[in-house]
Amino acid sequence: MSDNTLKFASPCQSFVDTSFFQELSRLKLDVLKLDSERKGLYCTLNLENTPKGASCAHLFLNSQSFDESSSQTSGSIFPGSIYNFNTIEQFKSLDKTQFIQERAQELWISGIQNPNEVVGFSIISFADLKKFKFFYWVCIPCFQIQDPSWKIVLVQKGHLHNCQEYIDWFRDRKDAWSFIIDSHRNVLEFNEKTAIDCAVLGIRDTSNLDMIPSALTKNFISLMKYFRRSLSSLKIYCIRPDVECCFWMDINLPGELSSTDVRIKASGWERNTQNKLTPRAIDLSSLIDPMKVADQSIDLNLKLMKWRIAPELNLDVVKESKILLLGAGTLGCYVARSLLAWGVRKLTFVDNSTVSFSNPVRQPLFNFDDCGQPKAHTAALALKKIFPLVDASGYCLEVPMIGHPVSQEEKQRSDYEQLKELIDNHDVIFLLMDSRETRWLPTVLAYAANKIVINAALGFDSYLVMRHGHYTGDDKKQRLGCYFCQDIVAPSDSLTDRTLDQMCTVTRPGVALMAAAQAVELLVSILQHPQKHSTQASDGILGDIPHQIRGFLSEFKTLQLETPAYEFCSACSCLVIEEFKSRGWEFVKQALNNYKYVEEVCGLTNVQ
Amino acid sequence: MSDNTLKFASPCQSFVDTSFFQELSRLKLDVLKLDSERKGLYCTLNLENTPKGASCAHLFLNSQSFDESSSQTSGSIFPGSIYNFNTIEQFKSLDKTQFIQERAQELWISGIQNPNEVVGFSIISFADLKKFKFFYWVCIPCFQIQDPSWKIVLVQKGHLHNCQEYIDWFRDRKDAWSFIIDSHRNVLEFNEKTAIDCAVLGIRDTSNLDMIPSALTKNFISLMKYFRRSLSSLKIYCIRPDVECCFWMDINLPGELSSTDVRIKASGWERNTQNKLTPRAIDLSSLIDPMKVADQSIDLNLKLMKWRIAPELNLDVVKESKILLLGAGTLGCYVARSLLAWGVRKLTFVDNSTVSFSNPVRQPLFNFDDCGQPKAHTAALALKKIFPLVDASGYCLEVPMIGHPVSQEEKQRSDYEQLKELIDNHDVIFLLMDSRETRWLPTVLAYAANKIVINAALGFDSYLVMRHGHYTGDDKKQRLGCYFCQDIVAPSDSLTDRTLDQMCTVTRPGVALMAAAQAVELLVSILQHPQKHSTQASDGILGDIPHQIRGFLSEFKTLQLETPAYEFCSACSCLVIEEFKSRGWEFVKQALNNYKYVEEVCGLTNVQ
Amino acid sequence: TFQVTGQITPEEFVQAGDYLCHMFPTWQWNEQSKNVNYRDFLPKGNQFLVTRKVPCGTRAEQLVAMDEEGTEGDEDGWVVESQSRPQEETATADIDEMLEGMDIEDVEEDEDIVAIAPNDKRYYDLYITYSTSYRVPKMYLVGFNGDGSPLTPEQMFQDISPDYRTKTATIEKLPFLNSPATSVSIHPCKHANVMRVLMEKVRAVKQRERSVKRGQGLNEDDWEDLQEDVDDGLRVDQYLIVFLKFIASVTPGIEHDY
Amino acid sequence: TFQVTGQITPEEFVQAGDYLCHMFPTWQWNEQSKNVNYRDFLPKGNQFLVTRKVPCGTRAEQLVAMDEEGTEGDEDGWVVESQSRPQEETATADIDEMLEGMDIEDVEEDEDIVAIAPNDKRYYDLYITYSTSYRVPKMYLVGFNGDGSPLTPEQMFQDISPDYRTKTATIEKLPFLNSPATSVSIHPCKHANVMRVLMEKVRAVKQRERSVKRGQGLNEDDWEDLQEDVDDGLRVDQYLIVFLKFIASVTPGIEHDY
Ligand SMILES: [Zn+2]
Ligand SMILES: [Zn+2]
Repeated sequence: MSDNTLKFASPCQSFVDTSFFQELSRLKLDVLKLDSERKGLYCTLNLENTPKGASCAHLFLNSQSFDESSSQTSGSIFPGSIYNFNTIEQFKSLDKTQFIQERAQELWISGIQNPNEVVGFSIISFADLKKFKFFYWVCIPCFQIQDPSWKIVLVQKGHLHNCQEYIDWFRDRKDAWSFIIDSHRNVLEFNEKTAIDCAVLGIRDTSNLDMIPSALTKNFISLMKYFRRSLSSLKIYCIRPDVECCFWMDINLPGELSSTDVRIKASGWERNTQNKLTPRAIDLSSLIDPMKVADQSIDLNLKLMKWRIAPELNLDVVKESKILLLGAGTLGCYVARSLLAWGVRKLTFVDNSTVSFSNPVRQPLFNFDDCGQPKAHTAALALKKIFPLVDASGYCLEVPMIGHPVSQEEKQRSDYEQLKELIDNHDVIFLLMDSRETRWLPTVLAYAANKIVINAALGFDSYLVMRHGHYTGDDKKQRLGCYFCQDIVAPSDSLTDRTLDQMCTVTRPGVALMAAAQAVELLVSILQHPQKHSTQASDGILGDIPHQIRGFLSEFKTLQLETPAYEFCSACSCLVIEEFKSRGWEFVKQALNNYKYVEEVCGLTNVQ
Repeated sequence: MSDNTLKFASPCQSFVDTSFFQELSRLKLDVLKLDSERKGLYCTLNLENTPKGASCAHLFLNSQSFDESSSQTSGSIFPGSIYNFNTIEQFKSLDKTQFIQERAQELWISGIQNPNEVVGFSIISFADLKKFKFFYWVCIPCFQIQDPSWKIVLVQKGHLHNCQEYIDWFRDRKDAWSFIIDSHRNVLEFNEKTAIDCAVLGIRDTSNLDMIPSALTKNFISLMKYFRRSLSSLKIYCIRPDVECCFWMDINLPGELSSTDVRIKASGWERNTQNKLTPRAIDLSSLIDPMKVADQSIDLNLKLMKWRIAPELNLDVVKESKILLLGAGTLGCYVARSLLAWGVRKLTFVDNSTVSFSNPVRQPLFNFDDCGQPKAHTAALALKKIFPLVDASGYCLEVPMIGHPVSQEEKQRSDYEQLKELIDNHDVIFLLMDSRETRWLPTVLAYAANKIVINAALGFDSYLVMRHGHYTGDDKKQRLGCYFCQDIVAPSDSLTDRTLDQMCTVTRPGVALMAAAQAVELLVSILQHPQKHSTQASDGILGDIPHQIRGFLSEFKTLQLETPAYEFCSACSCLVIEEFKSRGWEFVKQALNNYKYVEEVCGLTNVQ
Repeated sequence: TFQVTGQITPEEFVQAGDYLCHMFPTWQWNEQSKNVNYRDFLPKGNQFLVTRKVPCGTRAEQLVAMDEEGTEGDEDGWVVESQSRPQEETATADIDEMLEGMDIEDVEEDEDIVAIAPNDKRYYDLYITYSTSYRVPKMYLVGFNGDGSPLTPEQMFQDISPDYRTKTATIEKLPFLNSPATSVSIHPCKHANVMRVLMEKVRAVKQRERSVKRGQGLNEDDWEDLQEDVDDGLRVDQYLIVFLKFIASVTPGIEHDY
Repeated sequence: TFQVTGQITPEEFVQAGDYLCHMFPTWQWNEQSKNVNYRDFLPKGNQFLVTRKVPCGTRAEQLVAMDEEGTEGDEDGWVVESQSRPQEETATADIDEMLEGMDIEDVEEDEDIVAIAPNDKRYYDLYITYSTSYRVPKMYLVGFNGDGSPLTPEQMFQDISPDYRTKTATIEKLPFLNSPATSVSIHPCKHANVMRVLMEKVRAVKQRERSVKRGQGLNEDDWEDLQEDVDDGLRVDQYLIVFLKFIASVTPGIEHDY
């Protein structure tokens, strides 16, 4: 030891787990509120568990640290306090030097009464509960009497042998930090009285550095000097859990304390890994914000598919699709739920009806209490209750119907324009309405904007799910058909015998689930294909990509069909789409007023 | 007119619609609370709309009657009050005679100021808001001065001609009930001053009986006598909207009023259809209880199926089935929703897990806020939110698994016993768990109790839905197989490569909807068959009744399969069922501890 | 095209409504008030048709029971369901109990009031509005007891003929009024069909009449007959009259005013 | 049967846990406290195994980057995904800003404290519990920065080898503690498989060693070797040691203590 100034190790390192911050958030919200007074923390230092490579003991802070009654079975008691400030400004502007000085002074006062209470720690913190950001800083005040005439001088030190007795003594006393060996070799608790006959001062040492005592040692030496003002030398035992690591020191304590004015100088703010004295700041939003946890869990669940079964699956193309659901009834609700399960985040409902009493048992986004509410809006809210991060919205608007004459042009035109804008702003359009003539205008609009369209319709115990072909601008090119391609009349009257039962939604409940599931799976299959809906291919990485699926519940059977586009189709023929593109609302208005007009435009009139 | 005592008609009949009681309920709940003070009612009597056969005008009371600002465009103003009592006892014990006397006195006082205010009505009521029962009674006070010396004597009456002038006069004055024709033939408002020079007293007549005036006429005659105490005869015009019905009367009013003490005698409580003086009481629960309305709407929706498409459909057998769902995950949630749509009212979930963050997007009975809650219980609550009349409950219990040794016999035995009791108390058992070995014990229990069992299992893009055969007690008899009939080992280890992905529930989201829908539709088809699950038939009134349905989403395809029971089946062979029947828990325990034991019991050991 | 489809446009609805009010003045268009939920495609004064307190003397079951002896099923081929007698309303027993002793004995003051013969008539307010989904009129019934208190749905259902009762009668709140009185509505999903059939019958009857008349020589109706030939039997403004004939078969006890 | 299935029973888990603690004393069974969520099928003192503050000096990416030059895919045939560099955490920029100027300049009072060399080590608390669903051990990791503050999931994921990161690493709260610290867990659905493969390898290696030894003649390990022959290579109490070898490949940066 060339240098005779005694060096010390940091007394301990704090490790704060997420549960500590969660409990702090809870307390702040429910109990403390604007109270920034100190709050007790109940911790122990378990020196036996100090990892081999660590330089000092580890102080674990978790939710139990707030609980006075939490019994920690092992370790020595190390009390603390937290000062949680209300604003980041208070946290910043606090005079940190003065703060630790005050804490040290408090420990000093209580240490004079009971030297075991001369150690402890404090945390200052600020919790940003909205953003789950936490600012904190731990200090463990280590101090000595500030007296110009006084200092600690190391004389010598060495390994301590036969010290198991002292290790056991501490192990049996969770609250003891020091002892005195008197001139008769008795081991006694250290206090003002026992200090008088002191051969050795024994200290529980939290340092893990070879032969370097914890800085808390200074607290005890200062107390000893205070109790015995004229003491000039002292033998110290630094006791650690491992016999091999215990050591002794002889120190000199020159000078006599001036009796009245005892002042303390203190240090102990924790340094960061770069040895800087600076507070800690952490963003725990992804750890304790349940929304983010949900977000990640859902992602993981989907990613499991890529693990082995479908490694080429592109989940992002599904997740990023903006999807418009025309109709928020039985089909709309089930389709939306299936899309949510596939990770879709942007969903928009269009429906102009309200939830009726018979809806909730069949339409899985509505509850009894929603009866009377507008469907589109309510369905969007329901999606957010399922998964708050979904971007769902609802529009209460009536899709203009071909063959239903325009009675109020202003309103119907504005409905048309909103519909057009919605279709333009989404990637995929689901047609899930309950009448044939409602599907015509969206079909035309989606062709004009070249969007992916999935169409589903229900019968009593059968259903149709299909994807519309893409728009080429050339009827001679081969492409897939649309919902209307098989008809030689334009849609208009949907109330003939054949469809009456559909109108009353008289269907076996299972039909909607079947159709919705296959509509969504068909979309996902299409999205996986590099050419999307313009592909003529009938299979992809997930299997078949059929054009039409017809299901028959009475036989528990499904059929795949493929029909090419019909060159005189009332909805997807070039003549219709181009006429719409050039004339817009005027074209639509004429179609609404008279479906025969459309038959003329597309050439059906000549075919009939 | 042989009798010269003048007869009168009831002044009007009240018709109270449901909206009146709903508004009363709302007011009582939100505004009045315990206030039983009078509350104004704002009504008009529209004499022009009196139906031909009616004896008097109709007083319509609806929700708008409470609204002072509701503008009734036609009819004459007829003000009222409602006294809503807090208890049925107050309503009963009210002295009805004194009550109408007091109301009459009030009308008298205001009538002296303004004779148009001598008419009006009052309602006493009690609203039982819990049961939607309402008690009420309307009175329209008709009175005359009570004076021993005074009475009204009819002299003669006759049709009135050329009276359009007076009809028009009333039509222009909604608040006028009477006029005076003075000696110069001027038509003036009736009041104390104009009464002095009175040739004729004109009265708006609410009676619809030929030549019989409304009893309100007495109110005006009494006022006239009060204004002119010595008046001994009076000509009266009774004006009705139809010229043909107007008439005149000459009456004598003998006697002079004693100047100071004017007392009123009154009648006017409405009589019932049997001409009894008694309050009305109605039970509107089925009209305004939204729960009942929902109940009926849902029933109607289902009954529409019987209307034309499936008239033989037995909805009650579905509705009355008590259904146990083992597993409240993706399948359990979708199956429950489909059953609800079919009208099932008794649903019980069994599941021992809690809602995780990734569940809500796939499991349609859970919301984000349910994360951390027990699934079975939460699913049951969700069903009640959808339809409050459903009898849903949840049991958090672990289904004992074959080959998973008993580690705590007490707990596992109690789980077993609860499961057995649940199976015994339900009609249909759905097996919707996510591992093979969980299905074994419920399969055995359900065979022993001869219950209908529907089994569904998911793969990545495929699924199996099947019904278990029934138990005959004789393996030689032909019967359908169970889930385990194709295996030559007892279920035990479900974690081989083949099922790993199932364990992680790595499935395309659509698969669960497909399987759940078909599982429920298969059940409904079975229930329609007179022999239920013991039928070998493969079709019924709803179409096919397959034994097994295997679906492949990659090809959008389903297959029907039928496999007979295997005589050495580890779950449904007679040897196993009978062994279970005789040894109960001891048998189960041995099976849990070692699946090989079951292989021995059923004879698989010899076959392997 | 209403004769082919059985459907009418909103304009035709207004036209037919005007004709109905003209022919049967107990039917009126709605009053304009803030209590009406206006629908844009109909004029404010032509939102719905209403007739109030139409008497209903006999329950539908009784009428059907009588009918059934003569006929089997109705013309549309729908089988009339066997109908169990409506249960006595035991639910009202406790109400009656609570009211016990509340009668007022006849009082002297009342003796000059003309007594009305006791009866068990009921009264219905009938509303007709236009269904955009089905493009036909839709009927709502709001029923009252003879004493003016509202009927329960069970009671109202007694006045719907049994084959419609379980099939197309629905309890719902009057959608065109803000104050939500509860009604029984006739679901319009079959109306277009029925109207087509009925209109054809009317046409057939008229043609038969016409040919009979022609056989008898000309009379003063000739010009109208010729006109009707042009219209193929029926004018659209008569649509609602035919519709009410249909409704009369649904509610046989209600004494419709024609 | 653990060698065939790769699975163990709860009893075997306890047995293997005891052996682990014996061999590597940094691993300990849980303390019994009211903070533990006890599961009935395990003794109260054997609910989970824990080792605290295991240092982690290097991020998995760096290790993998180095590895990849030599190897292609790993032994189980899983393709190592191409891994983009983790983004710089720009989210912390605003935090840094808020902290600006809060450093305390070095103070005289601190000068007698021994300085620790700056480093960017991290520390992990590792927990092993028993998964009833999969009948295998399940591993949870709770990470800390060098300064003792908790790691975010993104940061913890940096210490999971890329091919497991997106596949089986899940963020969840420690289920066996009442105070819900957040951890990254390794989903155990593949463990049984992997363990089977690993145990077979160990057996193969041992057999090879044995045959080499036999060739060299008997030595003091002979009795144990004979014993191992009977057990077909591996005793169940060594199961967790092998399991940790597997985990070490999942978390290459964590300096496991063996
Ligand atoms: Zn087309
Ligand atoms: Zn079997």
